[in-house]
Amino acid sequence: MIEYLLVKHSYWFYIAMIMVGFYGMMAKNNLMKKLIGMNIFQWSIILYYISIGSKKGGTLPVVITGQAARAADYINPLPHVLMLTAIVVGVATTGIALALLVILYRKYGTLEEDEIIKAIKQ
Amino acid sequence: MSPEHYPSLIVVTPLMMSFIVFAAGLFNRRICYPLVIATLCACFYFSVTLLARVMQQGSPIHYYLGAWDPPWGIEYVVDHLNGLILVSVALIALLVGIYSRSIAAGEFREEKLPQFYTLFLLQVTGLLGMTITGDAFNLYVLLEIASFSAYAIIGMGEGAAAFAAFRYMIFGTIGACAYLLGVGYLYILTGSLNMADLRDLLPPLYGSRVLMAGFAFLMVGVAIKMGLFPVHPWLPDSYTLAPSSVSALLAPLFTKVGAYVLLRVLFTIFDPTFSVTVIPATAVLGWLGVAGVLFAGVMALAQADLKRMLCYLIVAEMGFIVIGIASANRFGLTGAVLHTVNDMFMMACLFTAVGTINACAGTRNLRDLRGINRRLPVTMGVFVVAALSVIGIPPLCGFFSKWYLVLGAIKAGQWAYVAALLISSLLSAVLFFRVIEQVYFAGHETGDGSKTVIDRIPLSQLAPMVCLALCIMLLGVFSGKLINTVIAFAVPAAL
Amino acid sequence: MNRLLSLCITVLAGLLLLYGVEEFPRWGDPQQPANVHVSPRYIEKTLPETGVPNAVTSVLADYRGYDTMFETSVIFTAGVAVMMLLRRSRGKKS
Amino acid sequence: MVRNLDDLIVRTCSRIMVPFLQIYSLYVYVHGHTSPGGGFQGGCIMAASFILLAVAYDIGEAKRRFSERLNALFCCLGVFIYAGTGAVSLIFSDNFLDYSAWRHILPAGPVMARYYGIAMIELGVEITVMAVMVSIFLDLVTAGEQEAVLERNHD
Repeated sequence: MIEYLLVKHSYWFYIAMIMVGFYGMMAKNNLMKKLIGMNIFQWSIILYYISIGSKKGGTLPVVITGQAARAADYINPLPHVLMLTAIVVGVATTGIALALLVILYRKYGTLEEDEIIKAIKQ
Repeated sequence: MSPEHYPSLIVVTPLMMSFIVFAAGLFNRRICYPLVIATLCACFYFSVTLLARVMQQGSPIHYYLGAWDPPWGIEYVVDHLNGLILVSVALIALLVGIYSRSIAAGEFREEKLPQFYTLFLLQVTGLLGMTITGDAFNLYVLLEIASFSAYAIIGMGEGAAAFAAFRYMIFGTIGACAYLLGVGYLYILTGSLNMADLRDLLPPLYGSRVLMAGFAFLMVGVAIKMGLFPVHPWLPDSYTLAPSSVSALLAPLFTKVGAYVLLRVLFTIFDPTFSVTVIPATAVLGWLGVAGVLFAGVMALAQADLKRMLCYLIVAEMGFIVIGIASANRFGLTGAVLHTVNDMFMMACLFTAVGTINACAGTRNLRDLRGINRRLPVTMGVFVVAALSVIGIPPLCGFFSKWYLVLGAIKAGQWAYVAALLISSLLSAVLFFRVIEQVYFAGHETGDGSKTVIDRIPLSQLAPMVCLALCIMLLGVFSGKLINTVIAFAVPAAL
Repeated sequence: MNRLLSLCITVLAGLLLLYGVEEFPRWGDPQQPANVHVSPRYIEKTLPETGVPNAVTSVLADYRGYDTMFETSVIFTAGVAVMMLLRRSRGKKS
Repeated sequence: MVRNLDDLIVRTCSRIMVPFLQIYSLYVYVHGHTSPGGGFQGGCIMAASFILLAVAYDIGEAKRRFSERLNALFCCLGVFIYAGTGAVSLIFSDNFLDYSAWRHILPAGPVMARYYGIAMIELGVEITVMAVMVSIFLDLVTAGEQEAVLERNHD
């Protein structure tokens, strides 16, 4: 049982993170907390991809010059590349979301979702 | 440059021009608009050439970016299906681009205009790129470009637009992340990101639990982005409050390109046998479509705001497309593809008309619009043409796609689909005749200038609207030819 | 109500994830498909084909350089978006 | 929203650190070919140096060294370098982003042309990331009213 848990430990963490982020994104009333949940959600997916890329016995994928590289010696670079893109997307999302929050705060003086909805309905 | 590079140029041109427009806007704001129009014209030319070449050679065009072979590098594929979508997207983007000039000038402060046009071009880049790409991860990146520009432009809208944009962003991020997770699940199983390669690698793995979960995530992600029924709540708010200059671009195109991505996932990444029989995905989608069509039809009836009504109509139209896909036979899919194209034009037409009405009358409330036909006869005429097409009056294009959808549903033996399609047509008939009655026949209002009204609208608004209405008629008249020459090859052969 | 619904959806999503993880390859398995199908070429050919020893850089900027171009465009989009949403200039209403 | 922090130690330390940060950023960019690093990381560090200036001094100090229009130009210059590097291959009727087309321009074989092409696009990434990060930071921290904040600090 313990071995079963350990073999995939990285994946358990990512599931836990995804659930935390998802719940925060949906249930929290404060928009800033929603945004934090959104970030956790995105980062959990990054953790998942990075876990795919790992390889037991592999080192970081910088090939030593002067000898033929064997694929088994280096970890898989592709997920890292994909996640660099995903990180950038995460940064960009956060930037735009913060800008929207600034506008909302300027307009309604609060970041609580129910208060904003009440103010909109009036 | 030789035509073999058009697949990359069609995406790279608007991308590079968006930087140039942004830089030029720092020095001279007047130059932005002509640059944008020139770019969109170029895109339209590229797309038409591409479709013509695909039709001529009868097989897909492949383009390897960076000259790396597909599973390792990124590949662009143009076949009959996305060639058709590319032409429609590029044409509507061009017409809406022309249309946006005078509307945007009234909606944004002057110093924002270069930024607006930059985001407009980036939006077009994202949509065209999503359509043309043959790589699952590349699609995610382009989806995000299109989404980001949409969030920003919607956030600039009226009233509570910033809040609507934030909610859209939350939903959109869940959707994009679910899609990314789905791609990750496919990647861990196969080690590939290329759609064609995935299609070859996946069949032995059908039945794997990872694949099921991955498929579910892909479906959820795409459904959110296309505004399918249970996950649509972001759609009415954000598209209603978006600036009129761009809601005509966003509302028809983004959702339809989402529908196209759904088709790609169901029938290109996965084999039809998987989507239809191994997982009854199409059955689930079909019932969601039925529920969506009925729900959105009723909701649309309850709206007093003309634009919000159209937004619910979009949700209903997405239901139509999904019903066509769910029928999973040649008729149904032909109907779905044809309806995707038709609906782009119908919705673009309706949204541009409503944008002009809003700009002229200062309101979109149905009750305040009576007699508007006397001030805006052509705009209302265009509106009526599009409305009749949505209802499904024969010579217009909406009729033919609905005809194929109904045929497909009958052939699939799903009478609930047929009933939903017919009831929805009835609902939209009620909906639009209510509008037409309100505008044309509900009493006389003496045009005493109590409201500030422009009696003549600029040609840059009028011409695109009339073009769109003409497109609706032409698509109707030539729909048989379109089906025989293009869509017949776009439908997966296995069905 | 909202919280209960969110909790239900979260738990459902979690169950779906657990359902999938069940059949994942072991963590760090050198023989898992992700490590044997496409990626070996990136490691073995990066030096002869691109001259760059760092496989991450060669994949990022060359093999999948097109993704990275759009990644950079995403950053640019975000910059323009924040500018458009927030920036107000002097002379106008502030 | 933005207060002036008048602290000699903070100001002196950050002034000393800024050039090191910038050199380090260039190091990270140049060594992206042979060690972990690259344009994005380097750009973030470069942006951090400007943000440090803005935090330790005031927004005006950062903007005097890096004006708004220049920043906006840099934003699009970076991506333009990237896309332009790719578009050059179209002129030699190679596929888009095929850096080996640079062999017609640079004195290098197709493999080394790719090497230099990668260096060029990483430079583009670095420039854009740096400019956009600074721009987003300044916009957010002043809530978009850069001019107003500047005037207030000036008084």
